Amino acid sequence: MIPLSWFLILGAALFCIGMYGVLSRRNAIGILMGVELILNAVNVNLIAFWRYRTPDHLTGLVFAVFVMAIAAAEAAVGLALIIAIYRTRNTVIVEDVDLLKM
Amino acid sequence: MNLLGLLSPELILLATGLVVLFLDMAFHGKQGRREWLPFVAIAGLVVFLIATSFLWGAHESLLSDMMAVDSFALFFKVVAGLATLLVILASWDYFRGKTPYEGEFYALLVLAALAITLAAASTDLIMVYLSMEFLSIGSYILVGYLRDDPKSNEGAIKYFLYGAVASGIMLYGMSLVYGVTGTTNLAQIAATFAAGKLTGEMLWLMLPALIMLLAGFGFKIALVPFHQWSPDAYEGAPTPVTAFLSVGPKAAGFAILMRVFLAAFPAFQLDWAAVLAAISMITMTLGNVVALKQTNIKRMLAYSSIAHAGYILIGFASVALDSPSLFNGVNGVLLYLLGYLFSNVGIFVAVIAFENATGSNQIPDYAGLIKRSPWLAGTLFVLLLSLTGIPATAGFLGKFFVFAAAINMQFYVLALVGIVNSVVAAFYYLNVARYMFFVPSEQESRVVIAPALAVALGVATVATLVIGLYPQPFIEFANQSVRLLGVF
Amino acid sequence: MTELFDWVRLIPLFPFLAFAIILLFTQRNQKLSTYLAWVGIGLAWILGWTIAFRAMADPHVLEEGFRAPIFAIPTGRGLLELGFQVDALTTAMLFMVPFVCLMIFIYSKGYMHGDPRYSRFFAYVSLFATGMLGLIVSDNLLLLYIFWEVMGLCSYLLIGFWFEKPSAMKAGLKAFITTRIGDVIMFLGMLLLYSTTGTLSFHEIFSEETLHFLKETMVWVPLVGTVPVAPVIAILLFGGAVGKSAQFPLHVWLPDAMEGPTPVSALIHAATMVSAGVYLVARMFPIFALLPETASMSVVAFIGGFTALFAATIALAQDDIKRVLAYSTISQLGYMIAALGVGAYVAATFHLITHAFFKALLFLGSGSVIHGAGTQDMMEMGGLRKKMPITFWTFLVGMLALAGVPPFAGFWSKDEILAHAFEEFLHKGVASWPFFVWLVLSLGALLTAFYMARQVFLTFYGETRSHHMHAHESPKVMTYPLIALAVFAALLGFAGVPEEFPVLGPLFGHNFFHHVVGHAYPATPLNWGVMGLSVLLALTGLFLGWVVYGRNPLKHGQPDPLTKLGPMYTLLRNKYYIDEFYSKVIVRPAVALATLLFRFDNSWVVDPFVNLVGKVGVWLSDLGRIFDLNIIDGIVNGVAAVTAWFGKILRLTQTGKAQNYLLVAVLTVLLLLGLYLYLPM
Amino acid sequence: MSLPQIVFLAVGLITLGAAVAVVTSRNVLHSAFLLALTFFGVAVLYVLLDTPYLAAAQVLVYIGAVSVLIIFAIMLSRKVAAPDLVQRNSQWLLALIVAVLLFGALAYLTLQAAWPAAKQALGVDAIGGLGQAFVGTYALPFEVVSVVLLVALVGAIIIARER
Amino acid sequence: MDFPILTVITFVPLLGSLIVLCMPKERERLIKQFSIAVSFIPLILSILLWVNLDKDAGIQFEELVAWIPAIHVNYHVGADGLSVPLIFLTALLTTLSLFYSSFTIKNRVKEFFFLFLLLEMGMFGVFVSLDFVLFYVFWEIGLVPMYFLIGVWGGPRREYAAIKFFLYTLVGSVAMLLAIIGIYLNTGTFDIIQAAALRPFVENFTLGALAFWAIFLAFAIKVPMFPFHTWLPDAHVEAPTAGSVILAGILLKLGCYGFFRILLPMFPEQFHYFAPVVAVLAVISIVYGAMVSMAQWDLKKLIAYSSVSHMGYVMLGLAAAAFALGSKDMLTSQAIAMNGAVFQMFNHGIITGALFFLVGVIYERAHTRDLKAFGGLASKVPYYYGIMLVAGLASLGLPGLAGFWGEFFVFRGTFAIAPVYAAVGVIGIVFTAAYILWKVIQHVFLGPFNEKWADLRDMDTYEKITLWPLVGFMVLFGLYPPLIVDTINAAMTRLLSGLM
Repeated sequence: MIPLSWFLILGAALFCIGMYGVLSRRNAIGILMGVELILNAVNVNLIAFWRYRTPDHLTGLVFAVFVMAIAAAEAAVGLALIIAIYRTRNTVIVEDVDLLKM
Repeated sequence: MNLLGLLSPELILLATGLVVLFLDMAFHGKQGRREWLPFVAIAGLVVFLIATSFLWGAHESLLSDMMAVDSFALFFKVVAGLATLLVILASWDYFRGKTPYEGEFYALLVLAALAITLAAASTDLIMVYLSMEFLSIGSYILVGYLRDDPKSNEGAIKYFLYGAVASGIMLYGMSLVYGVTGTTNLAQIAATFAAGKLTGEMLWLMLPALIMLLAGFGFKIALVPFHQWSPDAYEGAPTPVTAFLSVGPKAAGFAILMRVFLAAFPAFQLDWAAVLAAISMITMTLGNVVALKQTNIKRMLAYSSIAHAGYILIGFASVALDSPSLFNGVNGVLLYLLGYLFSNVGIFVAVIAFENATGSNQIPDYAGLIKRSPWLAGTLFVLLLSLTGIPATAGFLGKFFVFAAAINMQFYVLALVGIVNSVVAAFYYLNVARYMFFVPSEQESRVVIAPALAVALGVATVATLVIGLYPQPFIEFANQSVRLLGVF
Repeated sequence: MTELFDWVRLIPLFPFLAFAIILLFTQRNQKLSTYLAWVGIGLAWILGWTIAFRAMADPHVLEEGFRAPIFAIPTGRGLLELGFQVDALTTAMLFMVPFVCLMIFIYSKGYMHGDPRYSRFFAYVSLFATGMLGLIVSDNLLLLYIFWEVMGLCSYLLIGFWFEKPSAMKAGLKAFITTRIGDVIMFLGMLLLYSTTGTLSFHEIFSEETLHFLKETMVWVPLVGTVPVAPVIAILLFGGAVGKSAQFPLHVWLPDAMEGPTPVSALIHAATMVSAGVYLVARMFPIFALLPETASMSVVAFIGGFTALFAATIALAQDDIKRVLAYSTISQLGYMIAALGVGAYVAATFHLITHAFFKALLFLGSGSVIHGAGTQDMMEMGGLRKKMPITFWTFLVGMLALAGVPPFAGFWSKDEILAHAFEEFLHKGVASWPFFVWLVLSLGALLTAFYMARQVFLTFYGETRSHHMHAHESPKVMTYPLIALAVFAALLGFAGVPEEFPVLGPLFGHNFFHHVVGHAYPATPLNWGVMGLSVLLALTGLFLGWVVYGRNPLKHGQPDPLTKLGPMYTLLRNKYYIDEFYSKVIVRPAVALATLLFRFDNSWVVDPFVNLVGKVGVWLSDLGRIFDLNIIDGIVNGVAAVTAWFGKILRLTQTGKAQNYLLVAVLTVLLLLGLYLYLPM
Repeated sequence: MSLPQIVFLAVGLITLGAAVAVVTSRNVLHSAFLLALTFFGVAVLYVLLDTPYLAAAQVLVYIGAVSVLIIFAIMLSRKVAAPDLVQRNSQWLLALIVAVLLFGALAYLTLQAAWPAAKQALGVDAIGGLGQAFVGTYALPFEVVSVVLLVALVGAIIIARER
Repeated sequence: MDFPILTVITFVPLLGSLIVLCMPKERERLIKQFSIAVSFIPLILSILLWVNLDKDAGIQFEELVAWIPAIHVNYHVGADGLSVPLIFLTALLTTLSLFYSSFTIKNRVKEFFFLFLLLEMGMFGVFVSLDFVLFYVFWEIGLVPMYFLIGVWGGPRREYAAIKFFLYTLVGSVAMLLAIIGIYLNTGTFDIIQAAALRPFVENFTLGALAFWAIFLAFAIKVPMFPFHTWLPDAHVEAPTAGSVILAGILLKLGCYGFFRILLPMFPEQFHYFAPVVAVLAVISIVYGAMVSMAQWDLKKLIAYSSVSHMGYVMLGLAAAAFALGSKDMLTSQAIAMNGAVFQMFNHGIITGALFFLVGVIYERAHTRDLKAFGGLASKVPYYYGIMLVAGLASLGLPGLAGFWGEFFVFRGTFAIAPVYAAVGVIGIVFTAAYILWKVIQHVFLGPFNEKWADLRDMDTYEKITLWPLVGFMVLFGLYPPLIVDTINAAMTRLLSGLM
C-alpha cells in the first residue's frame, strides 16, 4: 500500500522543480515547460487526494481533467505569444524582453 | 425563476460574443459593414444590462452549486457591463489601421466581460479557477493584440508568464484545500471547518493553501507584491485594453477574493484580515509613491490603480458583516469600485483621446491642454479630482466608506495610512492638472475628440459627479448588493 | 439745568465735524478750511466755557458730577456703558483746553501761512482738539483711552507734518511708538481694573463699595508675588501717564517732537496732550491714594521729582529755543506728577492749568521768534527785543510765570506744590519721599529760573549773532493770541491764592480754584517759609542768569559760558546719551530679533522639510525631472523628496524582467508561510 | 515493502530526475524530450492511483502538447538551442534556494498531517461517473472550458498567424 | 421665513458660474458685468439676512432636507449671530473683488470669473451648513477654485504656492474627515448641532482627544496658527490681488469659524483640557507673526504675516473662553473674549482685505512691492496715502477704528481668565504699530520723494469705489461697535451657556 503522503511529497517536489524552472530558465519555452510541471504536480495532488479522501465524489478527478484542458489552452496562447515576440524581437530570451521597465 | 432566466445575462453575453465573431468573418473584406460590429456589441451589452436588472433581488444557487445568482454577483455583472461598454466606446477608432482584427477585439472584450460575470458568481473552486483562467487568457490576448507592436506583445508575454505561474500556485493551493476539506464547494468548505472535525495538523495545511490562493487573487487584483506585471502590461497594452484591465479584472479579482474568503474561510477571518490590512497599506503606499515618479501617464495610472486597489482593500480588510454599523466594509468596496470604474475608465478615455490626437502619452505633453481642448481638460480634471477623493465626486464616496469601515473596526493606523496616501496621491494627480492648466503649451493646435469618445467621456464624468452629488441610490444599491449567497 | 449739561456731548463733536469736512471736501480751499476749523473749535469753546462756568456755580455737579451716556456695548449678559460727564476736574479742564486751542488755531493761520498742506494741518489739529476735548469729558476709562490714542495719532501726524524731512518723520514715529509702549502698560492696567471691578466708568469705580472692594482684593503678580490690586492698577495706569507726559524713562520723544510746526508744539506738546498724562493720574487719583503707604504714590512721586530735576538740567545746555522749552515742559510735568505723588491733588491740577497757559504762550512766542528770525538756534539770535517788541513782552511775562516770580500764575501754583510737599515731609520726616520731592523741586525751581533767564537774554538782549537775519514782528493774527495768553499767564494765579493770604486771599474768593476742584481735599495751609524760599530761589536763578548772559551779552562766535563746566556740559548737552542708549539696547535688538525670526521662519518653519530636501534632495539627482524645477523646495518637496526616494528604491524592483517579478512573488509566499509557521512558536 | 511501493519509488525517482533534467538541461530539445518522460512518469502514477483512463488522457494531451513544444524548440533551436548558450539566468541560485525552502515547508506540512494510511476500495465506476459528471454536475464548468478553448484558439490565431 | 434664503445665497453664485461657463469667452465685458451683477444678489440677500436676524433666537433660517438618508446625511443649513456677519463679509468682499478684478484681470477672463463665483459658493456653503458631510463637501470644494486662482493668475512662484496651499489644506481636511466619521460612529448623526448636543467621546477622553486634534489640525492650518502658518506667506504673495483678498478676508475665517461652530461645542472637555496649548500657540502667533512681518521688505508678504498675528488674537480669545469652561462666574469674560474674537474675524476681513487691495493698487502701477523702492509718495498720491493710513491704523488697532474693539475685547476677556497670556500677547500691539507705521507708512509714503515715481498716478475711480465701502465699515464699526457686537454677543452667550 502506498501512503498518501508519498504522492503528496512527489507532487510538492514536482511543484518546486517546476517553480525552479520557471524562475531560472532564460528562454520562454523553458519557462513554459516549468509551468507544465507545476500543473502536473497539481494534478498529482488532486487525483491522490481524490483517491484517498473522497473516492466516491469525482470532484478531484474532474478538476484534474479541467486543469489539463486549461493547460492546453494556456500552452496554445503562450506559444502564440512566443511566436509574436520571436517575430518582433527575433529572440525568446525573456531577460532580453525588457523595453518596459521602471 | 427558471434556469434559462437566471442564466440569461451570461447567455446573452456569450451570444453577443459569438455573433460578433461570426459577423466579423461574414463581413470579411467588407470594411463598411464591419463598422457596425461595435454597435452589435453595445446592443448586446445593453440587453445584458437590462436582463441583469430583471434578475435584481434573485438569490439562488444554480447548476449543482456551481454558481450563484445573488445581488453580489449581479452588482459585478453591472460593473463588468458598464466597463466593457465604456471601453468599447473608447476603442472606437483606436484600432483603425493598427490591426486587421478589429471585430475579434470586440468579441473578445465581450467574452472577457462574460468571464468577469462568471468569476463574480462562481461558488465552487473549480468555477473560480476556470473563470479566472478564462479572464486571464482573454486578457493575455487583448494585451498582446497589437502583435506588431513590440511593447504590446512584450507586455502580453510578461503578463502571460506571470499569470500562468500565479494560477499554477493558486491551483496548488486549491488542491490543498480540496485535500483538507474533501470538497471544492465554498459553502461546504466553510461547513467542514464549522463542523470542527478537522484535526490541528490538517488545519496547519490550510496555511499554504490560503497564502497560495491569496497569491493567485493578488495577481488578478495586482496587489503588492503580486503587482509587478501590471505596470508593464498596462503600458504595453493598447490603451483601451489598459482601461479595461484597470477595472474589469480588478473588480473580478475583488469579487472572487471576497466571495471565497467570506463564503469559504470565515473561520480564518482574523488571519486573513490582518494580512490583507498589511498588504493594503503596502499596496497603496507603494502605488502612490512610485506613481509620483512616472512621466508616462499610462504608467502613472497603472501605479495609481495599484494604489486604489490598496484603498479598496481597506474596506475588505475591515469587513464587519455582523456589525450593526452602516459601514460593513463590503459596501465600501462596492461603492469604491463603482466610482473608480467611472473615474478611471473616464480618465483612460481622455488619455486615448489625447493619444489619438497627438500620439503621445507623456504627461509633459499635456501642457496647456486647457487652451487646446477646454472640455477634455475640464472633464479630465474632474475625474482626477475624483481619484484624489475630493468631495462631490464618486471617488470621495468610496474613500469615505472604506475609511469609515476601518474606523468602525478601530483600524486607526490603516485609516491613517490611507489618508496620508490620499494626500500623496493628490500630488501627482495635481501634477497633471498643473501641466494642463498652468504650463503654457508649445503648439496651439486644437485637440479634437471623436464623438464616441466624447460620449464615453461625458457619461463617465456625469456619472462621477452624480454619484458624488446624489449618492443615495448608489449607496442603497451597494447595501443591497452586499447580500452574498450563503453569507448573508 | 441738566439740559445744558446734556450738550456736553457736542463739545468733541464740533471739531470732529470740522475735521471730517475739511479732510473730505475743502482740502483745496485754504480759507474755508481755516474758518471751518475756527468755527468748530470756537463753538466748542463757547459751549465749553458756558458749561464750565455753570458747573462752577453748581455744587451738585462739582461733587457728584453729571453724566451723559452715549451708547452701551453688550458683554455677555452685562453691558459696557460709554458716555460723557461733567465734574470738577472736567470743569477745570474745560476752562483751559478749548480756549488754548482756540488761541493756537488763530495763531496757526499766520504761522502756517503758505504751507502746501495748509488745509490738512487744520484738519489734523481739529481732530486733535476732538481727542483732547473728548478725553476730558469722557466718563470712563475706555473712552478716555480711545481719545488718548486719537491724540497720539494726531501728535504722530503733526510731528511728522513736514514728512519730507527725515528728522521730522522719524520724530513722529519715535513719538508714537514710545508713547505706545506706555499706552500698552496703561492698557494692561485698564484690563486689570476692568476685570477686577467689572466696570470702567469713573463714578462706579470711585463709589464707596468698589473702592472698598479694591482695598480688599489681592492679586498675584509674576516675580512680585501676591499684592493688593490697587497699587498694581495704579502703577500700570501710570505707565500711560509716563509715556504721554514724557516722564523719565519715556521722555525721549518729546524733544524730538519739536520737529513739528511750532503751534503744534505749543498745543500738543506743551499745553494739552502732554498734560493728559497728569490728567489721567489726577483722574484716577482715588486709586493711587487708596493705599498711600504702598508703592503707588512713592513711585509717582519719585518719577515726577526725578524727571523735574533731570529735565531741568538738560534744559540748561540746549541751544535750540524750542528744545529748551521742551525740556522745561518735561520738567514742569514732572512737578505736577510729583505733586500728585505727594498727594497735592489740587496744587497739581492748578499747576496743570496755569502751566498750560504760560507754556503755550512761551511756545507761541518762540514760534513768533522763529517766524521772524528764521532760525531756532538761540546762538544765532540776540537783540530781538527791539525788532519784535510784542513778542518780547509777552514772552517775558511767560518767562516770569514759569520762573515762579510773584505774582505771575506760575508762582502760585508752583508754590502750592512746594508747600504741600513740605507739609507732607513735616508729617513723614526726612527719610520720606515728600522730603525728596520738596528738595528736588526747590532745586528745580532755581534751575528753571536760570535757564529761562538764559533763554531770554540769549534771544532778546545783546546784539544779533548772525548777519543774515532780518527779523520782523509777526502779523497780528499771531500776536493777538500772545497777548490774550499773556493776560492769563499773568493773572490766572489769583484763582488759587491761599485762603490765609492777607488781602489777596479773601479778595479772590478764598482760593477759588480749590473750591472748584478740591472739595474732597483739605486746602494746603500757607507756609511763609516755603514761599519765601521759593521766591528767593527764583530770583537767585534769574540773577545768576543775568550774571552769566545778561551783564555782558554773548558776541558772535563766542562760546556758551556753560562750556566751562567741561564734561558735565557735554553730558547735559547730549541729554545723558539716553537716546543712544535706547537705540543700542532696545531698538536695534528688537529689529535684529525680528529679522532673525524671519530667517528662522524662512529656513526652518516655513518648510520643515527644506533642509531634509536640501540634503536628501541633492543626492536624489533626478528630483527635478519629476516636477518642474520651479516647484523645488518647501514641504511639497519634503513629500517629494522622501517619497521620491522611496520611489527610486522601489522602481529598482521594476526591472522589466518577468522572472524577477515572479521571484518576488514566490519569496512573498515563502515569507508569509514562514511568518505563520514561526509566529505561534 | 510492497510491490506498488517499489514501483512508486522507481517511477517517482525517474519522474523527478527527468523533471530536474528538464529544468537544468542546456539544450532545449533535450528538455522537451525529458519533459515527455516526466509526463509519462506521472501517467504511471495515475495508474497507481487506479485511474488508467486519466493516464491515457495524460499521455494523449501532454505528449500532444509536448510535441508541439518540441516543434517550437526545433524551429527556434537555431537561436536558442545553441549548446554554448547559457540556459539559466542570473537569479538561478536564489531561485534554487527558494524552491528548496518551499519544498521543505510543503513537505513538512504535508508530513505532519495525519493522512489516512490506506485507500478504501473504489466504489463508483469512475469512467462512467466522469462522463455523467461532465453533462450533469459539472455541466457549467464543462461549457466554460469549451468557451475558454474557443477564445484561446481565436486568440492564438490572431496573435500568431502570418500576414 | 419660508423663503429658502440661505440656499439661494449659496447657490446663486453656482448658477452664475455655470452660466458664465456657457458664455463665449470673447464676450469679456458681458462676462464681467454679469458676474458682478450675480454677486450682488447674495450681497443684498445677506443684508436682508442680517436685518431679519433675530439675534436671541439661535439658529435660524433653517432648511432640512434629506440628502443621503442611507447614512443619515441631510442638507441642513442655518445661520445665527455667528455666521451671519461672516456671510455678509463674504458677499461684500466677493463683490468688491469681482468689481476690482473686472478692471485688473486681463487674461483668461472667463475662467477667472467662473472660478471666483464657484469659490463664493464654497465659502457660503461652509458658513451655512449644519451637517458635517455638507460642511466637509463645501470645505473641500472651496479649495479647488482657489488652487486655480493662485496657480493661473498668480505671481512668479505661483505653481509652488498653489500646490503648497492645496496640499497643506488637504492634509488638514483628510484628518478632519476621519474625525467626522469617528464622531458619526459615536453619535449616530452627522448633524453638527445634534452631535454637539450628544457630546461625542464624553465617555472616552483619549479617543476624543484624537478626534479633537484631528479637527484642530484642519482648522489650525486654515487659520493659520503658528506652526501651521507656513503655507500662507507663499499663497498670499503669489495670489492675484483679488485672490489674496478672499484668502485673507474669508478663507482664513473658515478655520476660525470651524473652531467656533464645531470644535468648541463638540469637544468642550478636550478643548478645556488643551486650552493652555492652544493659548500658547495663539500668543506665539501674535508676537511671532508681528515680529516676522516687521522683518519684511515685501509689502505683500508683510501684510500676509500680519494676518498670522491678527488671527492669533482670534485664537487667543477662543482659547481663553475654553480655558474658563466650567467655572460659572467667568461667563461674562468668556463672552467678551469670544465677542472680541468674532469681531476681530470680521475686522480682519475688511481691514486686511482693504490692505491687499491697496497693495494691488500700488503693484499695478509700480510693478514692485519692495518697500525700499518707494519713499515720499504721500505728497504724490495723497488719496492713496490717506486710505492706506486709515487701513493701516485700523490694522494696528487704533481706537475709533474697527480693529481696536476686537483686540480690546479679546484682551479684556483673556486678561480676566489668563492674565499672563494677555500680558504677553499685548506686546504684539507695539510691534504691529511698529511695522505698520515704520515699514509701510514711513518707507512708502514719508521721507524725501523718490523721483523714480515722478509720474505715479493716484488712485483711479474704480479703486476708490472698491475701497470706500471697506473704509466706511472700519469707521462705522469703530465708532459704533454695538451695531455688530449685539448680534455676536447674543450668539456667543447662547453658545457658552450651552456649554456650561
